[in-house]
Amino acid sequence: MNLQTTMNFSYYPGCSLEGMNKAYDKSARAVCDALGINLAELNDWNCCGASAYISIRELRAHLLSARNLAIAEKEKKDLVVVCPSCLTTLTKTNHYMAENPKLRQTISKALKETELQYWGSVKVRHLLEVIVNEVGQNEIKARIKNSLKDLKVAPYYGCQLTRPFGEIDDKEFPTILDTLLTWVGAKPVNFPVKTKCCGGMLMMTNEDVALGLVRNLLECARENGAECIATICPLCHMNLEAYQDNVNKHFGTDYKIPILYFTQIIGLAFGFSRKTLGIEEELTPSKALFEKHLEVIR
Amino acid sequence: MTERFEPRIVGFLCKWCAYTGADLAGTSRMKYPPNINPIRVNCSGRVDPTLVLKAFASGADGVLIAGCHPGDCHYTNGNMKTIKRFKLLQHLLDEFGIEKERVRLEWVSASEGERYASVVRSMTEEIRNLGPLNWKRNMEVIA
Amino acid sequence: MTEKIGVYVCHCGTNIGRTVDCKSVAEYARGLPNVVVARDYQYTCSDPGQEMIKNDIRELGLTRVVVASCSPLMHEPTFRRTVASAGLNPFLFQMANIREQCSWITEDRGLGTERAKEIVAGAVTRVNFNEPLEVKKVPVNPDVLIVGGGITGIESALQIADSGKKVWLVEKEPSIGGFMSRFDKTFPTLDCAACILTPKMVSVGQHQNIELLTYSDVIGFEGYVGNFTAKIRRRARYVDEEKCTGCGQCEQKCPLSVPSEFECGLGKRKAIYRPFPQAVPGTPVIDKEHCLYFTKGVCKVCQKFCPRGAIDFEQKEKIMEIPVGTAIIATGFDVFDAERVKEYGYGRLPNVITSLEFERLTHASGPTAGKILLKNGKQPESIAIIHCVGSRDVNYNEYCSRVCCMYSLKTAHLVHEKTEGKVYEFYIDMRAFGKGYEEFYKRLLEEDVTFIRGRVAEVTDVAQNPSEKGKLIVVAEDTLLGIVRRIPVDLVILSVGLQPRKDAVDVAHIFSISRSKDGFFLEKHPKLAPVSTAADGIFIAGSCQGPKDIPDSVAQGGAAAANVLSLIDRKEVELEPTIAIIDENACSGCKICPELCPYHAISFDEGKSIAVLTAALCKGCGVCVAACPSGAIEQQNFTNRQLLAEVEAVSS
Amino acid sequence: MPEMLLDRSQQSVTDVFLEDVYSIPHGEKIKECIQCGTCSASCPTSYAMDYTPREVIASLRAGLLDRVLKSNTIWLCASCYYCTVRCPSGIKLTDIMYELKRLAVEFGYVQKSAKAAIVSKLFVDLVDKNGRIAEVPLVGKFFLKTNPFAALGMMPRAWKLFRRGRMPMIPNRIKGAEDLKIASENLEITGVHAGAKEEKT
Repeated sequence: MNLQTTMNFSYYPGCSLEGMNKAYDKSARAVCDALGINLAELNDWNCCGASAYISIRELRAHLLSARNLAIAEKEKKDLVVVCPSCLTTLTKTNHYMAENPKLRQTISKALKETELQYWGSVKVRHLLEVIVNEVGQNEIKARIKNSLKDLKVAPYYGCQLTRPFGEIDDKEFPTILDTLLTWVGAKPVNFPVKTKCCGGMLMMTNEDVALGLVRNLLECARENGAECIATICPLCHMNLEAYQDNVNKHFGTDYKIPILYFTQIIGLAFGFSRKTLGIEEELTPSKALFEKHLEVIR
Repeated sequence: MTERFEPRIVGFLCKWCAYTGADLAGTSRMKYPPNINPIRVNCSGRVDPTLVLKAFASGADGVLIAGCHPGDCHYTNGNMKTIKRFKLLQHLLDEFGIEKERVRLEWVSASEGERYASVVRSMTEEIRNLGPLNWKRNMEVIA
Repeated sequence: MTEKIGVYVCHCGTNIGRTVDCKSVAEYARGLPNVVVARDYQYTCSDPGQEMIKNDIRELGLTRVVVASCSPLMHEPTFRRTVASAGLNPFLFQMANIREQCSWITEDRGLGTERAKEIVAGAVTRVNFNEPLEVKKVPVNPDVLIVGGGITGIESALQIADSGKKVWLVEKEPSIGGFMSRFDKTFPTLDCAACILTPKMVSVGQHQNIELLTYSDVIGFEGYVGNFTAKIRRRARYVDEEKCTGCGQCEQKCPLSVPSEFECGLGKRKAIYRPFPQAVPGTPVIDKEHCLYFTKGVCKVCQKFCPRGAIDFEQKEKIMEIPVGTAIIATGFDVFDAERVKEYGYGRLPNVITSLEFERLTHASGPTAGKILLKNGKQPESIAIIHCVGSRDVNYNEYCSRVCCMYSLKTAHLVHEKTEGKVYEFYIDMRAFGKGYEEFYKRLLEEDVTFIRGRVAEVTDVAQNPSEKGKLIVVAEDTLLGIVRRIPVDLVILSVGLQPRKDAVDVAHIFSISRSKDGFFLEKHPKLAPVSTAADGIFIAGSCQGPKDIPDSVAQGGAAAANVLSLIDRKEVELEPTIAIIDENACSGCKICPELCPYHAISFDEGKSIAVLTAALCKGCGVCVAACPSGAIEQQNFTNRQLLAEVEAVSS
Repeated sequence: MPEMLLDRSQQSVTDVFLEDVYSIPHGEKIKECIQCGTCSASCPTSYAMDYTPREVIASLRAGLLDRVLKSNTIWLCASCYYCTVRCPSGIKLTDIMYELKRLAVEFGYVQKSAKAAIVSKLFVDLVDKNGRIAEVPLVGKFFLKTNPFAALGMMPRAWKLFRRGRMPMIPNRIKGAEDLKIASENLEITGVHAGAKEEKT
C-alpha cells in the first residue's frame, strides 16, 4: 500500500546518532521510508549546543543552534529531530531569539559572518509527534505485517521531549507514545515514572547518582510487568541499556530488560529485519522476547 | 548634541475601561513616558474622525484611541463601531500622507494598567522614531 | 460674555507636588485666556480648600471652575457639589487629572510639569464651552434583584426583605444554600454549617417579601439605575411548585440512581431529586438528561406515586421580565479543578481527594455517614493535607485563595478527631489573619498535627523502599531543614483554591460590569467602594469579587444590602445628563443614527422626516454624535465644541 | 555603534549573575521566589547536593552566592527541567543552573576534581574544533583526565559497543567548522553577552 502523498522534512540526526546510537538513526529512516516521510538530512549540520555546551558558553550555544536553524530555513520545511535534547536546545534558541531582541541581534550578526541569516520561521518537531500527528492511525495500521501480540512495553519519554516547553504533550504525563504503541499492536503498561530523569550526562560524572535513577526506572518497569522499555532519547537509551549491568552490580539486582527505540518497535511491527533496525547492536538481547511475540499476519 | 524629540500624543480614552485602566497604571505607580494627554469620553464610539484630524492639525504627533475589549463595551457594541470607523480613519490619514503608525486603536480593560502603560511606552517610542509630524506647519506652508 | 475662570492646582501633599511643580502650573494657568484667578493648594479637597473655591466664586464672580488634581473618578462629585453650593451650575466645573495619569507615572519633574500644564490648558479651554445642565431625577424602583442564593445572597436578601422591600432572589441550582450547605463544620469555631445556615434558608423560603426563583438564570439586564428590567429564564422543573408539598415520595420511588453533584459524585441521587434533604424550596426537579421517561419514554413512576398530582412532564421553561431598581450580584466561585495539577495525582490515584470531597465524607449526612474512609473501605492511618492547590501559582491562579489555610486546619482537626491518624500539613506560609484564626492555628499545633513548611512537589505511588509500598508518597522539601522528605500516607487531601465561576464572563456581559485581571468581578474602589461597581445601581458581594470566607461574605452581603437600601430610600436618583440631543433643524433625515443606537433611543419620524430621541432611553455613549454626517446631534457636556477646544489646547 | 561593555571581571560575581539572569526571558522572576521548595523536592538529584536548589536562591539573597558556586549543587543538575515547569513563581531554574555553571567556570570557582565541569569543557573544545561531537574522544579524554583506572573499568562495555559497531573512532568534521569557529570567537570578543539588558524606555 502506498501513501498518496510524500511528506517532506529536513532531518537533524544530532551527534549521538552518528555514534553509539546509530541504530536509532537506522530504524528512524527505515520507518519513515515506509510511511512516506521523506527525511532530507540537513546539509553540514553541527552540534546543537546541548546542555554540556551551554553550561560553559551561552552565546556560542545559541549560535550553534541558530546555524542549524538558519540552514533549515533555506529548505523551507519543518525540521525533524529525534534527540529530545536537540529538540529542547533548538526550540529554546528559537524562543529566546524571538523574545529577546538583543540576543537576536547578536546572534544574527555572528551568523552573517558565516554567510547565513535566520528569520525565526523554522518549526522544530520531534519525529514521534510527526508520526502520530502527520501520518495517523490508519496509515500506520495499514502497514503492520507482524502482530506484536500485546507485547508489554513501558513507554519511557524521559525529560526533554515535553519539558520545559510542553508543546508536544503534557509535561509530566504524556500519552502520545502510549497511543502510538497501541496502534502497532503493543500494550503500553502503566509507567508512572515515564518522564522521570535517567541521570543523563551524570552517568559519566556522578555514576552513583545516575545508577540510582536508572534503577528506579527499571524497577518500575518490572513492577508493572513490562517486557521491554521503549525509548525516544539516545541518552536515556544509552543509560538504560549500556548501564543495566552496572546497576545490577551496584545494587545486586538482576534486571534483564531489553531497551528498544520506539522506531525499532514500529519497525518490527512493519516487518523489517532486526538487522535493518539495528537491533542486533543491542547489549541486552531481545531476540527471545520477539520470537515469542512476533507473529506474521497473513 | 540634539535634544531628544518628545512626541505629543492625544489619547481618547473611554471612561469605563481605558480611562480606568490608565488610572490604575498611575495608582500602581507604573512608569511610562508622560507624552500622552488623555481626553476622557464616555465611549470610544464617540470619537469621530474630526477630533482626530483636529489633534493632528493642532500639532499632535500621534493619536491613541482606547476602549473596552470587543464584547466588553459598556454600551453593548460602541467599540465595534469604533473598529469600522477606525478603518475609514486610517484610509483618510493615508490620503493626507500621515503614517499609519501615528494613530492607534487599542483595547484596555479597567484592570489592565500594565497594558495601558506598555501601549503608551511602545507608541511613544515608535513616534519618536518617526519624528515630529509638523502637520500644522506644513498645512500653513501649503496654504 | 467673557467667562471668569478660576483654576486650582492641587499638590495632594507630595502625590502631585513631587513630580509636578504646582506653583509654576498655577502661574502658567494665570496666563491663559479668561483665567482670573489661579492658585496652588496643598489639599484642595479638604474643607478649607473647598471653602477657598466657594469664596472665589462669590467674591470674584467666577463663572467657570477648573480643579487640577486627581482622577475625576475620585473627586469630580466632590467639586461639583462644591461649586453647586456656591451657586454655580455643577457642569460649569471641569476636572483636570494631573495625578493618576501625570504625576504618578513619571519621575521626571520637568516633563511632569510640562504635561500638567498642557492638561490644565485643555481643561481651561474646554470649560469656556461648558454649558449649565439640568440633572434629571428619576424615581427608584424599590424592588431588588439578587443573583445567587449562597450565604452572601441569602444575607443580602434577608436584610433587604426585612426592611419591607421586595426581593427577587435568583438561583441557578434547584436549591439555595450554595457551597456552605455542603460544608460540615466551619472554622475557627467549629460550629456546624447546617445549624447556622438552615434557619436562614428557611427564612428566605418563607419570607413574604422574597420571591425565590430557583433553577433559574438571569439572561438579560437592561435599563439604568433605579429602572432596570431583568430577563429571567425559569427552567422547567417538571414539578409544580404550588402543588408539591415536598413529601419525598417521588424520590423514594424513582428507579434510577445517578451520581450526585452535591456529593461530588461520591454518593447517588435519583433522577427526580432534591440536592439535599434541607433544600429550599423543598420541591424536587426532574433531571431530564437521565429520567427514564424523557430518555426512553417509559416509567412515570413518580407521577403515579405523587399524592398531589404535582408532576408535570409537559412543563415548559418560562421567560420572565421583572422591573427592579437595583441589583446585587452574589454568584460566588468555582473550586479549582485539582486534576490540572497532574503531579498530585487527583483522578489518577484513588486516595487523593479534594477538600470539598472531604467535606462530604466527614458530613454526618454525606455518603459515608461521616466516616473518613479510603476507597477500599478502610480507615486511613496517616493523612497528608496539601495547601495552595491551584493557588499562588503562575501556572494556575496567581492569587492566594485566602480561605485554604484555615479550612485546612479545620480539616486537620476533623480528620485527626475522627481517625486518630497521623496528620501532616504541607504549607508554604500559614495565613491566619482573622479573628480567632491564629488561636485556631495554635490549637492545631497543640493537637500534634505535623506541619511541614514546603510546597509538595508530587504525590506518587511509586515506592522506593518497602516502607513506601502500597502507600501514597508525598514528596516535599522541609524547607526549614533543607531536606527533601518522602512521607508515605494513606490519604491525601488537596486544599483546592477558589476561582471565578466559569460563567463569570457571561454574567459580566449581561450586567455590563468589569472583571479584574484574576477574572473576578471588579469593584468600584478596592477600599472605599468594595461592593459597588462602575455601573450605578449594580453591586457585587461575596466570593464573586474575590475569594472570601463566610464571615467576610456575610459582611459583604450586608454591605451590599445597605447600599441598595440607601439608594431606595433616596427615592430618586440623578442621571448624568450626558445624553444626546438632536437639532431638528439640522437633521437631514439620513436614517443613519437610529440603526446605530444600541438602546433604540432614536426613532425616525416619517412625517417630519427627522430623527427623534427618547431621552429616557439614551445612555450617553455618543456613537450617534460621532456618526451624524450633518452634525445635527450633540452630546451634552461632550459637545463637539468642548472636545475640539480641549483637543486643540492639548495638541499645541 | 560599538557597545560599551563593562569588564565582567571588575564586577562582583553576584552582579554579573543577576545581570545575566535578568536577560533570560522572564529571568527577573527569580526575585519572586517564595522559598516553597518545589524545585528541591522535584529534583531527582537534590539529595546528593550540598545545597538544594531552593537554597541556591536563599544563598543569593543572603549574599552567599560563592558558597553555591563552590559546591557540587550546580554540577549535579541533569537538566530534567522538573523545577522549571513546576515552579509556582515561574522561575526558570534550569537556565539559572546553566548560568551558575558558566560563572563558576568563568570566575574560577570550580574545584579541579569537578568532573562535570571537565566533561563540559571537553565537550566545548571538541565541538569548537569539529562542529560536532563524537562520543569516543569525549569519553576517552574525560577518563584519561579524571581517572585512568576507571577507564579500564569501562573496557568491557566499550569492547561490547565497539564489536557492535557503536564506537566510531574518528569524529566527523563539518565543512563550516572553520567559519563557525571564527564567528563564535568574534561573538565573544565583540558581541554583547546575552546578559546585556535590553534598554527600556
